[in-house]
Amino acid sequence: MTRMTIEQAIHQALAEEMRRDERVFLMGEGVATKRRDLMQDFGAARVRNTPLAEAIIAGTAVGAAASGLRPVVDLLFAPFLTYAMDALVNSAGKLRYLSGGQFDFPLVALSMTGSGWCVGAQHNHNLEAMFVHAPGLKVVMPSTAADFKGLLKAAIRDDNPVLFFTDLALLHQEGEVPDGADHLVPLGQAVVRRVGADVTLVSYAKTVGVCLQAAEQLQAQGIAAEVIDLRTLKPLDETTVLRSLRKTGRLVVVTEASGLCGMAAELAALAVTRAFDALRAPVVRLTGPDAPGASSWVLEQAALPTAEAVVEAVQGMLGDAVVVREALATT
Amino acid sequence: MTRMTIEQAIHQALAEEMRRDERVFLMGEGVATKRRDLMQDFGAARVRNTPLAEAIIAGTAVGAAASGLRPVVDLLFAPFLTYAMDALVNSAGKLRYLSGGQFDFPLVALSMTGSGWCVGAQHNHNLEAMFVHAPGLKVVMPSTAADFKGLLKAAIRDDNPVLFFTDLALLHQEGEVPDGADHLVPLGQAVVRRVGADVTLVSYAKTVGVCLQAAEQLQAQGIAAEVIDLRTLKPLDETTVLRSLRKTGRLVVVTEASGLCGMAAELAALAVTRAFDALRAPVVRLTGPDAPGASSWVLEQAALPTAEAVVEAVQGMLGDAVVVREALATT
Amino acid sequence: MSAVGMTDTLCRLEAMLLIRAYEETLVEFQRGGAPGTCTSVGQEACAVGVVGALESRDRILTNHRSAAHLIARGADPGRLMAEVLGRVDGYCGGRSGSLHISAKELGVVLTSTIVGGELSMAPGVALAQKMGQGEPGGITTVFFGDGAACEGIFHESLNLAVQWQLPLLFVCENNDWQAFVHRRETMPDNAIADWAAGHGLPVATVDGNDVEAVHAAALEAVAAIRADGRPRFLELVTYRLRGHFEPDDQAYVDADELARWQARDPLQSQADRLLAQGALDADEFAQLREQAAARIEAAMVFAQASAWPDPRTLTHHVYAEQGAHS
Amino acid sequence: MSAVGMTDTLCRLEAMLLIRAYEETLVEFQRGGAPGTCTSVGQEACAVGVVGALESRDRILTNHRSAAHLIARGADPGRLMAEVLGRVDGYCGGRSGSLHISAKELGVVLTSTIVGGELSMAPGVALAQKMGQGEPGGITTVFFGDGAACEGIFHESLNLAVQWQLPLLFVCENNDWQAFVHRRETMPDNAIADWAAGHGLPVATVDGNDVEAVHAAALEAVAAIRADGRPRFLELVTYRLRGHFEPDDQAYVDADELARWQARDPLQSQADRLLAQGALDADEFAQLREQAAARIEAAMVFAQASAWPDPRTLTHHVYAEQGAHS
Ligand SMILES: Cc1ncc(C[n+]2csc(CCOP(=O)(O)OP(=O)(O)O)c2C)c(N)n1
Ligand SMILES: Cc1ncc(C[n+]2csc(CCOP(=O)(O)OP(=O)(O)O)c2C)c(N)n1
Ligand SMILES: [Mg+2]
Ligand SMILES: [Mg+2]
Repeated sequence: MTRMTIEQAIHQALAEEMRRDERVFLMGEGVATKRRDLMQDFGAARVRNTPLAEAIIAGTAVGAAASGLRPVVDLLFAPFLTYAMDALVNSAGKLRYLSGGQFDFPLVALSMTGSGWCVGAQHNHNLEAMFVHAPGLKVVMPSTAADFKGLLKAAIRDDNPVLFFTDLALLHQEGEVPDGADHLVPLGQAVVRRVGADVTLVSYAKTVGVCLQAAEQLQAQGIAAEVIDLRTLKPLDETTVLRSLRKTGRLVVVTEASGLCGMAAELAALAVTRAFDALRAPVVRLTGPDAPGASSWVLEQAALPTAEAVVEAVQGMLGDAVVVREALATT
Repeated sequence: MTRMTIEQAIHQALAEEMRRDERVFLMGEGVATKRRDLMQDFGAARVRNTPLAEAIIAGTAVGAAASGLRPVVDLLFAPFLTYAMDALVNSAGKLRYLSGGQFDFPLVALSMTGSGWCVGAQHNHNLEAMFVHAPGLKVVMPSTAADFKGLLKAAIRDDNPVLFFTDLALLHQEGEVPDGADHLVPLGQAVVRRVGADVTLVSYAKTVGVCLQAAEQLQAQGIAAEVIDLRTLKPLDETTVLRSLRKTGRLVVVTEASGLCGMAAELAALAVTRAFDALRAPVVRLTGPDAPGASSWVLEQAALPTAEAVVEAVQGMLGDAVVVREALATT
Repeated sequence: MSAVGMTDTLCRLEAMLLIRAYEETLVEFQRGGAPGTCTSVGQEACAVGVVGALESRDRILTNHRSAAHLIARGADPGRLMAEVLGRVDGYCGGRSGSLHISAKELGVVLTSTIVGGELSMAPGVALAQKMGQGEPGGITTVFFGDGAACEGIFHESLNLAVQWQLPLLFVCENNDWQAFVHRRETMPDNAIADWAAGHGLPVATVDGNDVEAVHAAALEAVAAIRADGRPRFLELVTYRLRGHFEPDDQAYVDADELARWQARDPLQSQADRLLAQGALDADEFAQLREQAAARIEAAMVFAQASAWPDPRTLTHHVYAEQGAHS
Repeated sequence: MSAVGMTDTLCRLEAMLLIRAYEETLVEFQRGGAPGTCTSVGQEACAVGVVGALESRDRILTNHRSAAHLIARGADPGRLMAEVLGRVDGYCGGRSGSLHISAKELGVVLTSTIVGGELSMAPGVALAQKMGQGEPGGITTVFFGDGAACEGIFHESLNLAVQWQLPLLFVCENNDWQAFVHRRETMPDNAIADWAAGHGLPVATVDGNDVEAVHAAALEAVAAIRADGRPRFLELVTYRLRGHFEPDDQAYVDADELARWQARDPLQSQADRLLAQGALDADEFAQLREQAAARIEAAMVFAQASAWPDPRTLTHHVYAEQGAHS
C-alpha cells in the first residue's frame, strides 16, 4: 500500500496503462501541459494537446477506438460534455449496436464536476445520469484513491466507452492504494464501506463521505447504518444494493446530483421494484436541488446534502418504524 | 370541437400563436418549406429556414428569447438535440439562474422521436429524461390532438425554455380539438384518462394508448385500472399521481424510453418516497430496453412495451395481493 | 460483355449502372410501404470516381446517403438490400437499416446518419492509421454533403486534420440540397471551397457529374496524401436528382433547375462519351444495363428470402462482452 | 484631474488603469484563498478600444474573461467585486461569481463561460435587434478568444450572421493562449483571419495592444454595420500577460515571449504616447493611477461589506414565475 492523492492515483493509472499497452493514448485541451512527464515518457504522439474543440476530441476518440487504438480523452469539466454529446451518445453509445457488433469502442472520457469551488453551474453540474440513461455507455464515479486507480485502469481495459467522472473536491484527498500495476477494480461492483443492519445509505463520489459521517453519528445513537459506495453507476451493481436492502429494509440515497431522473431516482426505483417486500419505510432521496449550481459559497453549500440531513432522515424513518411496531403490538 | 390530426393541431397552434403575438417566430431546417403557408402569412422574417446547424439554431433561439422575442425552433429528431445541448442545457437552462434572474428564456424547442419507422437509434431515441434531469427546462410530451394544440400554445406563452417532444407515430392520429384560439392546456397538469381503483398505469405520449388498451382488457377481467397521462414531464404533476396511488396502491409505469434514470425511475421514486404507505405491491417499470433503437421492424417492435405486458404485470400484482389477503385472512 | 478485359472507364459506367439499378429497384419496392431510403441518384459519379481511386487498405466513412459508396466499394447488393429491409443477412444484421450501414470487411466504417457524425469520427480513423493501426500507408476518405459543411464539426474536423497532419481525404458532395432546403438558403455561393481553403489545405472543386474528372482528381489527391500524410479536400459539384428520402414528391424543387441537371445525368454522360469514343456500342450499353438489372433482381430475391432477426437477440451487441452487462 | 475636459485618449488610459487596478487588487485578495478569476491583464486595450466605440443601445456578449469589457462599459467595480465574492450586491446576486457576469442594465447580456457559448447566443441577440427589439439601430458585439475560434460554433455563428445579415460585430481577442495550451498548437498561424475571411465578411486584423488602433478599427466596423446591417469581424492581436486563472504560476509560458509582450504593455504604451505628445505629465499619470487605486479600494470595501445571499433563496430564479414550479 502507498498513500497518495486521488490526483496521483489517476496519474499512475494513466502511466501504467500507457506503459502496458501502446495502443493507449491521451488527448485533450492541455493534457500534454498538465501531464508533461507522460508526454516525455511516451512521446508527443501519445500525449496530445488538442485544439479547443470538445466535439472533435470526442469524435476523434470514437474513430480511433473503433480503429484499434484505446484513447483516453480529458474533457475537463462535465458541462463541456454537452459539446461532445453527439460523439458520445450517438456514435460511441450506438454504433456498436447499429453496426451489428462490428466495432468496439474502447475509450475513456474523463471529466470533472462537483461543488466546493464556487465556479458555478457551467463548470459544476453533476450530469452523470444523462449518460446512465443513454445506451451503450458505462459510467464510473469513484470516491477513494484506490478505486480511482483501479477503476480507471479497468475502464481503459474495457472494450466499451466509459464516462469517468471525478468529483473535484476529491482530487487532493489521500488514500491507501495497493501497490503494483495489477491493481484493478472491476467495473460494475459496488462496495459496502460500512456494515450495518438498520438502514442502507447508498451514494457515490464525494457524498460517500457524507454517508460515512452520518453513519458515525448514527452509531452514537445506536443505529447501525450500512454504507454502499456504488463506484460504477452503469452497469449498476444491483445485487449488492438489494442484498443490503433485504437486510435493512430502509434506504436513503444521497447524491449531489439533482434527484429528478437521477441516480437517486434509479436507486429508489430499484428498491420499490425489486425489494418492495423488504422495505419497511419510505425511501428517502437526499439530493441536490433542481437548480443550477450557484457560485456563491453559501448557496453552493446550501445545495449539498449534509450528514445532518442524512441523520435526520434516518431518525425519521426509524421513528416511524418504532411507531408502527408499537401500533401493531397494541392491536 | 373539430376533428384533426396531431400534425394539424401543432400547425394550428403555431399559426394562432404567431397571429396573437408578433414576437413569436419559427426557425429550423426546412420549416419554411414544410410550413409554407405560415411563411406566406407571416413573412420570411418570422418563418426561417436555417443552415443545417443545430447548435447555432438553438443558440440563436436562446439569444433571441433573452432579447424580447419568443422563438420556436424545430430541431427535427431528438438525437439531433445532442448538437444543441450546450445552448439548451448550459445556456437556456442555467443563465436565468446564474444571472440572478435578469433574463427570461421564452423559447420552445420542438423535436420528434419514437419507434415505428424503422429509422434506427440516430433518429429514434426517447431521451426526454436528459432534459428533465437538467435544471431550468420544462419538458412536454403529449398524446392527444387537443393536448398537442393546448400544450404547444401554453409552451409558447411560457417564459421558460420548453422542450416539446412529439412521438412520430402520433402525428397522423386524429382527435377532437376544442375550437377557438383560447384552447390552452397548462403545463404541469397530468390528466386521468380513465378512472379505476385497482391499479394506476402512468405513461405519456404513445404508450398512453398502450395503457388504455391494457385497461380495456383488464376491465374484461374485472380489474379497474386508472390511466394517467402525464402530458408534462417537468414540472411533474405529482399531486395527480399521488392521489391515484393513494387510492389504488399499485403502480405500473409504462414508457418507450429506457428505464435507467428515466421517467419510469422518477415515477417509481415518487411512489416509494411519497406514497409508500399506500403501496400494496412492487412498482413495475415497463420500459424500453437499455439498448439503442434498432431499425429492423421486428426488433423495433420487440423493444416496445405492449398492452399484453401491462396486463400481465397487473395480473401479477393483483395475484400477489390476493394471495397476501388470503394469507392474512387465515392467520 | 464480361468484366475481364473491360477498360476502367467502362467499369466505372458499369458500377454507376449497378448503383442506379439498385436504388431504382428499392424505390420501386418502397412504393409498397417498406422503409424509404436516401438515394444518390444523380451523384453516382462522385462515389465511383473517388472510391475507385482507393485501395483496400484505405478506410471510408459515409452517411445517410451511402449506397453508392458501398456498392462502388464492392458491397454485395443483396446484403445491402437485406439490411435496408432489416433482415439478418444485412451487413449489420438488420439493426442499421438504410441509414447507418457500415461494412468493416470492406473498410466502410462508422457510418453515421447524424449529419456531421462522419466528420467527427474521420480524424480518429486517420489518426489510427497514422499511429500504425491497419495496413501501412492506408488513408481515410470521408464523404459528406454540403449540409454537413454547415455544421460546426466541419470546422473542427478540418482544423484537427490540418493541425495533426492526418492522412484524410475530405470529399464534399455538394448536391445543392440539404433535405428540403436549397443550399443557397444556407451559405454563400462558393462557401464550401472558401471555407476549406481558409484551413490552408489543398482544395479542388470538380464537376461531380463527370466520373472521369472526379476519378482523376481523386487519384491526385490520394497520391498526394500518401506522399506527405496530410489532408486534402475535394468539392464535387453535383445535384440530387431524386427527393431527400423516398417517397418525396419534390414539390419544393425548381423544375428548371432539376431539368438542367437531369440533362447532365452522369450515367448518360459517361455512356455518351464511350459511345462517341467507340468504346461502347448501343447493344453493349443495353447489355450492361440488363446485367445490372439482373444482379439487382437477384439481390432483391436474396434480401426478401433473408430471415428477420430473432427478437430474443434484441439487446445483443449493445455492449462488448455480452453478458457482463445485463 | 477630472473626467470633465479629459480627452478621449486620456479617458481610454484612465479606463485601462481602472481595469488593471481592479484585476490586480482581486489577484492580491485571492492570494487569501478567495475564488480566482480569469484576468485580462495585457488585453485592456481590446476592451476599452471596442467598447468605447459602442452606444448604449448596443448589446455586448462576453465570456469568462469579462472584467475589462464590463468595466469599460461602465460597470460598478464594487458590484463586480461583490459578484466575484458571491455576495448579494453583485450584478447577479452572487449566483454567477466571476465566470458568467452579465449586467442587463449595461447591455452586457448572456455571458457564458462555456467557450463558444457567447458565439452561439450572439446571432440571436442581433436578430432580435434586427427584428425590432430594443432601441432602433442597435448592434451586437461579441467578444471571444482565439480558443473559441477552434470550436465548431464559431463556424456556425459566422455563417448564420453572414447568411441572415445580422448587425453583429465579432471581436476575437487573440491572446495566444487557450488556457494552458499555446495557440500555435491548435491552429495554423493566420488561421483566425483566414477562417473569418472564408465566410466572406469584412475582416480587420489590428494590434490589440494599441488602444487607439483598436478604437479606430472598432469605430469603422460599427459604422459599417449600422450602415448596412451586416456583420464585421475584428481580430485583435494581443497577449495574456498573467495566467489563465488565478493562481497560475505560468510555468508553461515561454519567458522570452512573455517578456516581449510585457514590453508592449498597452497601458504603458498609451501613457508613453500621451507623455510624448505632452498630453500627460508624470504627475498626472501618477494621479490617474492613484484615483484608480482609490476607486478599487472603495469597491473592495463595498464588496466585502455586502451580505451573503440567504440560503433560503437557493432555488429562486431557476424558473420564471417562481412558485409555479417547485
Ligand atoms: C444533425 C442532423 N440534423 C439533421 C438531420 C436530418 N437530415 C438528414 S439528411 C439531411 C440533409 C443533409 O444534407 P447534406 O449534408 O447536404 O447531405 P445530402 O442529404 O444532400 O446528401 C438532413 C437535414 C440529421 N440527420 N442530422
Ligand atoms: C467548452 C469549454 N471548453 C473548455 C473550457 C475551459 N476553458 C476555459 S477558458 C479556456 C481557454 C479559452 O481560450 P480563449 O477562447 O482563447 O480565451 P482566453 O481564455 O484566452 O481569453 C478553456 C479551455 C471551457 N470553459 N469551455
Ligand atoms: Mg446536400
Ligand atoms: Mg486566448
